[in-house]
Amino acid sequence: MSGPIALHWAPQAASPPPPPPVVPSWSPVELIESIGVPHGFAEYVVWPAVQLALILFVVLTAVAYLTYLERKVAAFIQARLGPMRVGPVGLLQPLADGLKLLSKEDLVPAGADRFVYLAAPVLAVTAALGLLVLVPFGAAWGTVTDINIGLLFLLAVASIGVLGIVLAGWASNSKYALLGAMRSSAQLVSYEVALGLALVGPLLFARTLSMQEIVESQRFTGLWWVAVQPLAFVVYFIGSLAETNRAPFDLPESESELVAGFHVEYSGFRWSLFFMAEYANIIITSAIAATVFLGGWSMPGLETAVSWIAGTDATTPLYSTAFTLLSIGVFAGKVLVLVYVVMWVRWTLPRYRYDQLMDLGWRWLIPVSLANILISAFAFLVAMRPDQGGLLGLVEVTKNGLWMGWAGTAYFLLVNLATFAMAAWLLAKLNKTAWSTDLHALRRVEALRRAGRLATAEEARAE
Amino acid sequence: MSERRSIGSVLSRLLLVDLFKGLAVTLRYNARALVEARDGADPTQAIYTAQYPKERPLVGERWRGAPKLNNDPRTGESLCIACNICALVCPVDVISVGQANREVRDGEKRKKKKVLTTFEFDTSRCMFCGLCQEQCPTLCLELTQEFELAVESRAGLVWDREMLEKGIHVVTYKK
Amino acid sequence: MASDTPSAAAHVFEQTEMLLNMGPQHPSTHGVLRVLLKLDGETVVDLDCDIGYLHRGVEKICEHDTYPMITPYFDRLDYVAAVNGDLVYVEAVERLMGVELPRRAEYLRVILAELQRIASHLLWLATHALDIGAATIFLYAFREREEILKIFENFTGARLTAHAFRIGGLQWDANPEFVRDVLAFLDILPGRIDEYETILSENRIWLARTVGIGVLTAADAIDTGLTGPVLRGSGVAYDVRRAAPYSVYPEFDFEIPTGDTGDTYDRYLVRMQELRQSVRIVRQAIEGLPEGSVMAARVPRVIKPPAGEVFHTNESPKGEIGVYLVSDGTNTPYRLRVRPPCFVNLQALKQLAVGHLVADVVALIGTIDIVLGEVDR
Amino acid sequence: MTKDDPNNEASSESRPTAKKAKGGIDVVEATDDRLVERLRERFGDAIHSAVIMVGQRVVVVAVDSLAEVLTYLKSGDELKFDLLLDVTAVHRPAETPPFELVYQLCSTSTLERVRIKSGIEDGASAQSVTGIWRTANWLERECFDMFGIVFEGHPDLRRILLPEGWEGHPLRKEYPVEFRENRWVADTLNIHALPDDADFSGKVEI
Repeated sequence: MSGPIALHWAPQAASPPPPPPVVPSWSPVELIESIGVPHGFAEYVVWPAVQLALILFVVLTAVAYLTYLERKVAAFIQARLGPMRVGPVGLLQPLADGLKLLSKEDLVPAGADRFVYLAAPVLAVTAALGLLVLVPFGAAWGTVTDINIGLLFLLAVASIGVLGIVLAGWASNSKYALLGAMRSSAQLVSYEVALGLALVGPLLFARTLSMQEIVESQRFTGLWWVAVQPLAFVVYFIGSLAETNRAPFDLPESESELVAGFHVEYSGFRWSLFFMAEYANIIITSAIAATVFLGGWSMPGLETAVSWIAGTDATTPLYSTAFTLLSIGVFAGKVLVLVYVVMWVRWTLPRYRYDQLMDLGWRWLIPVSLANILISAFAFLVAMRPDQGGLLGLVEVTKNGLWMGWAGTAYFLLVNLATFAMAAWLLAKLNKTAWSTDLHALRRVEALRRAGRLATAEEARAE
Repeated sequence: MSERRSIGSVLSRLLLVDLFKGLAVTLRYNARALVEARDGADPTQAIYTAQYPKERPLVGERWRGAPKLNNDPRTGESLCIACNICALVCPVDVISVGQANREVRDGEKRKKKKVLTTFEFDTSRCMFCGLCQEQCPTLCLELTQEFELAVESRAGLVWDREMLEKGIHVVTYKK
Repeated sequence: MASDTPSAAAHVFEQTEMLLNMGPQHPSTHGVLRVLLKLDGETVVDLDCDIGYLHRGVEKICEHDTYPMITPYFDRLDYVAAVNGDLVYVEAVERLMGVELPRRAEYLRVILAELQRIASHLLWLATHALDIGAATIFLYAFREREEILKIFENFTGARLTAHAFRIGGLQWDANPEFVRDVLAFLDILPGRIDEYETILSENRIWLARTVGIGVLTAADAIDTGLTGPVLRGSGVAYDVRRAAPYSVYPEFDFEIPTGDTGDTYDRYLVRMQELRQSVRIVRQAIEGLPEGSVMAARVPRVIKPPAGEVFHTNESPKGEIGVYLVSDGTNTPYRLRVRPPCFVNLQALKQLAVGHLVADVVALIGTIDIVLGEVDR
Repeated sequence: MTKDDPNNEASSESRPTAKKAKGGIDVVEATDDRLVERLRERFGDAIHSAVIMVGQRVVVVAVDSLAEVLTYLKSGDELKFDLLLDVTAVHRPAETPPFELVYQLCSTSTLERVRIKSGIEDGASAQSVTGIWRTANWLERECFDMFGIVFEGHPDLRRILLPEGWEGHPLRKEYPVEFRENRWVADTLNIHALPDDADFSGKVEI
């Protein structure tokens, strides 16, 4: 291919990109300053503290109510009613559970490494809650902080959580807990790779690591990255199930084999810390998915809705407040949908075995996400404007984000199909034995293999 | 290993069709649970729960539950003739019948008759097989439809004659 | 790692195997079974079953109880299939006494026994699926089982330990709503079995967990004395209902499903098919249910079978349950031996599990379908 | 009626018409039974008796040749009793020999069944059949546990239902039905008998 042909194929290149979307400028920092707090102090100490307190309160309540939601979802799926006794339709159940857990005895098994045993749940829950700082809950002042390596930081801190699990399993001095910890360390390490690689795809389009800017980039392009990176989304979702130890990957705590896995010896409040960490992790992985793939707090029609409430002047406190609160609502809605899917999957599917889980991670998810990066990057390069280093000129990189017209959108949707086909081909090549769709053939092979092994064992016994 | 794969089977495997089929079943239950009526223990409804103890289940007529010694409804005297068959037939020996020969007046005549003095029934070991009730010649010993037999102490599980004739008090809840 | 001066650390690293004690209190051993696993990593190298935690000495007790008093004990052998336990005992005594049953009694017995088989298989499916992690199937199957228990409750007066049969027939005729209830249940069940199969049969995770796990060849299975669905999963069409027919089973039309590779998935398929076959039998029995008495005409009040012995077997949901009854002509048996299918089938666990992972042990205990009440007696 | 269906127990042509004794059960000599003839031919006097009782074939064999007979039944020409259903014993302290071993065999191909019995002295040991049928392993262990009959050649003969170190064998007639091994329970499980004035009310005093 050569330049002139590409230029000929560039109908969008001539049209100028639209102006960046409106973001309200007022922030409650001004309110704090108006009562006499110095500017720097208000912006970097008082207001973040208020935000953190609010977020902790809201998220911890949400975690408590997620347990309620989980029990209700499970019940409705299983033809039951779920909690019904404490409060109307059981709404006070989380409170009752919390009180019960607080009043239970805090057991330390004999032979446990006392300090590590006591510290492990704290570590797990701290790692989970520490991530909340970076989650872009909403527009404008709905976010605590926004650093330029936000996503990287999130992934880095999230992997500390596994330490809590490993230490808990080791320090319990119990074989079941040890097996659970072993499984979980292997599982989390392998799935983090797939998880990180899956996030690279959308980053090609977002062109930034800052969480807030990822949202803005989707707003600017008018497209959620799930549309151009569906494969990465699927890989991310599966990986996040494994990262949060949720079924069908809940091996570290598989109750039917390892009873409760790494936290089998814990009781009372320390046990509930693990529980809290698990649910906080679900919220955070869902939040990352919502931010990176589903447009974060942005939503078509959000600005229109705000203008109905607060007019069109973006500088007023009312506009800013309405915008922020609505965007938080949108974000919460998206996270809730993802959390529901997580629960729905948990209560439907059986559990993978340890080796099969590793298989899935290393032989399916990681190759797919690598292929996805490769193909996406190539397609992206081809589609860029010639003066920016590409060929077709279907997308233009502006300082506010990526601009592509209908042709660019259509092009990337087509690329998805190509990616899918190529990934399928790759997987077929990689997983010849595990690939089989012919169940009967597979079973015959297994039976023969087993029979061969048994025959040799018989001979050994005879001798 | 050469095996035939059709495009359809490959696609259905890649698109996780098998998993989505199962997920569809559970999603349907979840959706139905939100809209359908919940009468309790109706197998055709999405929610099967009966809210015991607020909804008291109706046990079958033949239910073998708490034991009871019936009195003659006309005279108010015990129907038990102290024949001891129930105690003999019990596989786990939970029944002990106390009896005495007493003189009773039947009109003008006086005669000796075996009467019941004490009756002990150990519900802690009873396995509710119903053999005692089957063998009772006077329909005196009966296993009723009462099924809430929990008490606060072990001693309370051994029922004496008075308890057996009176029956136990059951707390009923409202929905 | 062996060296001339072994240090403590070297000793630690030489140990590559770990002993893991599974049970007697463990969610997936289906009762008080204790399995001692020797693991290399997570692979099972050796395995030993420790049973007897629920041993009650039923055989000894039976030697001191009169014949009617023994029936409730048979409820409590395989307590999730109490009716099948009752059936084999009363049939053994009747066979020794030469009692002929009225046809209505035989039909009602078959209906109850097959409903119990459905209930037992549903419970198996529920717990087996739960072991492999599919928690929802557990409650679905329990919901259907509950309907059967309600039918039992109305018919016999108890849900689980039904004490359904008496020597010479049944205590009660069917309650008036019995036929209606059973038919209503039969209408629901096939659709529900389809639902279970939609969730499980093609599910890739289910397949990954069951296909090729615990393969038993037909010869191996017979050699280990397995009976019931475990044997049929290996491809041997041996079903006591056909092999040594009892009651009125020859009058019904049903098939014996068999597997071909003898893995956990085959045993799953066999049991799912058996559910459907049992539905067929119950439907035929309900449609052909004769009128008449439910108690044989000449059953003595005191049951004293003539001196002699009999070995009578039935197809219980778990396998071939047998009663070896030695009578000396008195009102208590001289010796009563139960041939427990679970006890014999459990023996195969070591054969099945060695070489697999810990997670598979759980699936394999589930696939054998044991009830510790019967294993330990 | 299918109760005594000849197809499953003994083939119908080999079953002579039974004389029904008053109050008893039909026990007839298995005179023209194909299987019994074959066994008699091969083992001669080792086959003590062979009867058909309630339609079931019962063959009593000398204990010395028990293992040979069973091996023959499992793998001998045409017979193929490949399924060992049960191994158990009966204790008759008044008789000699006091114990009777009982093997229930079945053939999955011909569906024929036979019961092999053999008297055995107290303290004598029988040949283990674990080499013939693997299923005999646990069944013989249970027999040992309950009766104290020792099976020679068993790979792992120890108690199976009762704990190691239990005294006595419960299914022997001299073992009482109501018997509490309090000493064993106290020593091993650390559960001690309650005093006579123990409080069973379940109330906790503070």
